[in-house]
Amino acid sequence: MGEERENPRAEPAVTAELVAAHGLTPDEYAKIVKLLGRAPNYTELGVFSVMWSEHCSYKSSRHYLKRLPTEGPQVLQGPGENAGVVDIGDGLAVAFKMESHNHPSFIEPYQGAATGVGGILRDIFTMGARPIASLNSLRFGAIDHPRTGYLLSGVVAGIGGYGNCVGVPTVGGECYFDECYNANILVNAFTLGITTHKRIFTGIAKGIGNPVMYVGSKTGRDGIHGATMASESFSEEKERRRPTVQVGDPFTEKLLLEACLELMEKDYIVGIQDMGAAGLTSSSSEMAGRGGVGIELDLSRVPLRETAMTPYEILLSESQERMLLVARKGTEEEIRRIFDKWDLDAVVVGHVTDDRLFRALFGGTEVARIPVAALTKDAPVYQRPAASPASQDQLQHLDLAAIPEPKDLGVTLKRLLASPNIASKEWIFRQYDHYVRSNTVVAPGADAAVIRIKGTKKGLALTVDGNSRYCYLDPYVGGAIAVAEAARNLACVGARPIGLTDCLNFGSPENPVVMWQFADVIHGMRDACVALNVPVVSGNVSFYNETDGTPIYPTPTVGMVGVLDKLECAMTPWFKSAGDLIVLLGRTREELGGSEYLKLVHGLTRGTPPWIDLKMERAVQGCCREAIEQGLLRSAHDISDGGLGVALAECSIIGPEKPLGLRIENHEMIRGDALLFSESQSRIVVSLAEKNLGELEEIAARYNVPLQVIGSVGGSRFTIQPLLGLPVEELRAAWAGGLTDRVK
Amino acid sequence: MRWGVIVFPGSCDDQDVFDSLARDMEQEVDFLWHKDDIKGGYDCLVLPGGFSYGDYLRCGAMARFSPVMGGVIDFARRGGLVLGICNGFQILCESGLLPGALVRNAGLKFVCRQVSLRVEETDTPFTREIKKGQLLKIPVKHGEGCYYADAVTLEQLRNNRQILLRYADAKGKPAPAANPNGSLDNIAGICNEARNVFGLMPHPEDACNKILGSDDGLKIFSSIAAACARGEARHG
Amino acid sequence: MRVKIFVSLKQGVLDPQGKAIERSLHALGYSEVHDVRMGKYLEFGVEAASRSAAEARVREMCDKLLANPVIEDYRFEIEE
Amino acid sequence: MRVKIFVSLKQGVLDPQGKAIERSLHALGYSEVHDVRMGKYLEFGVEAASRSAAEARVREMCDKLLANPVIEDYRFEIEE
Ligand SMILES: Nc1ncnc2c1ncn2[C@@H]1O[C@H](COP(=O)(O)OP(=O)(O)O)[C@@H](O)[C@H]1O
Ligand SMILES: [Mg+2]
Repeated sequence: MGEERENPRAEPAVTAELVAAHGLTPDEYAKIVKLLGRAPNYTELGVFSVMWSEHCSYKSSRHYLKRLPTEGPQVLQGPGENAGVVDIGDGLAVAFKMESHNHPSFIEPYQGAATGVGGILRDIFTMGARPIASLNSLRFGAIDHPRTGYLLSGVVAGIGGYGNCVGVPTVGGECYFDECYNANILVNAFTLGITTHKRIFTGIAKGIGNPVMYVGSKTGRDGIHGATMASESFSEEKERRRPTVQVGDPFTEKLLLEACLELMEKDYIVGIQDMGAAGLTSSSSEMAGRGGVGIELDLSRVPLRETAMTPYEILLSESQERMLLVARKGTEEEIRRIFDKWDLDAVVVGHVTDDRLFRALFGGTEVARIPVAALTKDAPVYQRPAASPASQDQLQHLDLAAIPEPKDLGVTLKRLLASPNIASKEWIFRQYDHYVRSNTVVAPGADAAVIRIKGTKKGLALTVDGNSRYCYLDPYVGGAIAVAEAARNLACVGARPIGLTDCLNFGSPENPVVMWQFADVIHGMRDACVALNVPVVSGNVSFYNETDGTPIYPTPTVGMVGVLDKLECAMTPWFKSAGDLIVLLGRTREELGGSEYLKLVHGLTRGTPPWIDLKMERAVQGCCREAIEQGLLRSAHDISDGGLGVALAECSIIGPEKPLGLRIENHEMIRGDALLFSESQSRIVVSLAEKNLGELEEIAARYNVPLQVIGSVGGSRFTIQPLLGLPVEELRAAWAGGLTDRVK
Repeated sequence: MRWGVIVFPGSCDDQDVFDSLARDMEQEVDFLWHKDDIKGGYDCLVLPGGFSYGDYLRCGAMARFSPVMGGVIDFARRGGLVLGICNGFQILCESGLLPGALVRNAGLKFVCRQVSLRVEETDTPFTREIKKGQLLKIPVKHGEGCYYADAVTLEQLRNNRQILLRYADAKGKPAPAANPNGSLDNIAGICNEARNVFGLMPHPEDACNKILGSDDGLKIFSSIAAACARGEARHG
Repeated sequence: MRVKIFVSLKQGVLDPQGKAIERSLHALGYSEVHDVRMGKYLEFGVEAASRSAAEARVREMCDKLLANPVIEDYRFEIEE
Repeated sequence: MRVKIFVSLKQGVLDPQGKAIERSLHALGYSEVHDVRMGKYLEFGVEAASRSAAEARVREMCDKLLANPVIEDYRFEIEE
């Protein structure tokens, strides 16, 4: 029983300024008044401002997101919940999702990234799934930008510091550097959890009279909606009320994780949701919205960490490591006992009502009374103006004839391998525990990570990909390639895609160019999802990513999950033995537009990105996967950033053993830099024993996939006739030091 | 034989140890909750890796005071076999069952990678099935695994041959380059004078199956099993 | 001159370490302890023409590198 | 009463954090800095009958939990 509390502070009058300070437009405010039939008080204004924010309401993106395919026989839970859930057979299911934590990570890289990981972990175990693997997708400014080293170190340490402590392995990710992120880095965190079909929970409130329980950490003034700052003036104790950066407590998260999973063994829970953005407000109103019921909260019962907190602050606090659950009446004691075992608070803070109202009391007085629908389904939806910029044609114009070929392509290859976008990411993933839970079969360093599922013969493959340069030059193609590359990475380890999640990182939706980019990226993603038969089961949109006033490149990142029916077939990208043949699946064209080569060597980000023929993409992936399942291959590596030259070099040098050279004698007759560095899509380079070539050719023919034997593995030199030849050790050194030596 | 795996609230590798013992070695294993006393007879107690109490203040500093530790200490005093892995090693040092301390990695960063370990002594229950000088491929993953002890203690460790594992290069040399955390003398694992308590930073449970890249971790677990099979009495 | 710098988390910023330490102190029977806050303690020697000169430099170091103004406060002492 | 505890690494125990900070300070041009040592700083409130009673309790807490004698030294101040 919470003690009666007085609202410690007189609430300010709701003025036009205060409304604006809460990021609500005059029209939106008018809509609020209409929905309420009266003016909102200060607390209600705060509630509306967070629930109608882009982040919670998806008001600018919802219209377009509807276009993504979300169905499939394997999909047990599509978008709309805390995470998507997909069937993987044997009565098992996986829940996964990706979340962005871009702005907090720029302000305080360690805590921003750490709490990003904490949030995505909660999204997963909220569903009843035990998190077993994480990925992260990172974008930083130019490697030599003064802040980049500090931000990179902090973000990576934060991701590791949190994930390692909770005991979830970080098995992969990606990391790119470009000026367009100088003042707006991207930190997208992905987590996958495993559960059974019988044990899937959702964020729904049902059963009139059922108790609403608050579990986990106490509430402080963490990350309270920036609006409070804007409305500081009326506050006495200013200093103490300044919204603070959220600090993560991974140990409490671990306790919360174990306590929730233990509780979920019982059938005490009706619905459960983590308190993420807009904390108590969004979790309670969203759960009520899904259940078509009302919720009454007594804020004076909420466990507090700080003194003199107002209803406004309690409702809007974003303190970490908290969950809200609706329990079956009568199970409160059992639930409290379980949380007590883990030294966590579990408090009844309200109950489910039949009036479809979101009501908050504080010390007996009602401080908020809002129809739940007004906060959820009746929130504004915009179809914002979208228009491609006049400059786009200019941007796409690239005259190859005017691009001089480098004299020494060997030197150029080394430069590319040393580019932080291509170089070894070991400096990053060494700081992540990628072994815990003892499932990691293919660790970071391959095209996709592979983990085993104990007690089955199966494996899971995970990857995250996205090339924002392509999206900038052609949003449609870039969106399609993001999905295609992720699926290709899965094919290269022998996995069949079962679903994807995404983070859509864009500039301001109020900018028509950004909305055009957004619409086209989604269009491209949709076509690729359909062609490759991969449903979107969850995702996240992050708008307002601007750097020095100009939007970042449109940056969709795609996290994709696949299944290997025979774990022992899991394939890796590096060469295994001298004498093996090297075979190229797919065809190389003169496509240097948007390539890493064009940017690094010629300082250009222009042209059209490589074209993608989704039928061919599907065929190449199918061919590779079947060859792997038949056990014909010794290695398979997808060709992406840096093209064929870089992919071949990686096959030679990225393995755990010492590098293996190669000799390439047979290839397309196009200009040398295009042959080596063109980023033509739908290509995979494989190696195999000569005796298996016939069978591979037979499979390729069946899939209608162009196949070319281009050379063979062996020796200590890396030779591509007649273009270049150098010691493979030199390539390895360039690749190994490219990032590591520059962050020291 | 019967194994007990201690579960602290922030243990992360408890399930991994359990699985490698129960699945890969078909052993009899129980979890032992940190708030309970140890009941029943056990042949070996394992303190698994993780972040027992968040590893705030110092790794293992708070775990040492959890109720179960009294039982662990008695068990060890009675000659029972105690294995501390990573955070478990840190807890054993904090609670005085092993000498020295584990401090922040010299590189200041968490380090997760495969290392090769040279087995230095084989006259212990933990290494008896392994050849002296043999190399084991087992991963490390820790932020504070740099072993420290004062000169006198270090001398005693050497004289009593308590250093069981050293980080070594591919050729088996304990070279500085092979040292992932700056440990004195490349120390990866030590035992107590009575040779029944063993702490190591690497994670044998993550190297118990070829599919995971190595099964060298089994050699340590099966040494313990063999020692117990040889009828060293239960200590319960 | 010797410099001693104390960096601690700002008022209101969650301090998981302090929280955990307080919990175990209570568990050990030291229930008289409250509001534990954990911070960093730096000590170093510095050459400077005058105490005030040193102060100015040290303040700079704190703002630039030693403390993160977003979540941390600092204070320091200088002994001749 | 308010208690302030300073825990620092024993002389001889190497202090990579202190070294790293010294390096960055030098890189930033603060070459006058030397012998940087990094330690922990704890602050809390405590109830006690007398100052000396408090001192005895705090010393106990340090010996038991807050400092590890193998690697660390500590000192503390108590303010009424
Ligand atoms: N931020 C990161 N965290 C963890 N692993 C990473 C990260 N960035 C890159 N990696 C790993 O480095 C390897 C190379 O990454 P990448 O070049 O993106 O591969 P690909 O181009 O095949 O997708 C992958 O195994 C990836 O998992
Ligand atoms: Mg990639």
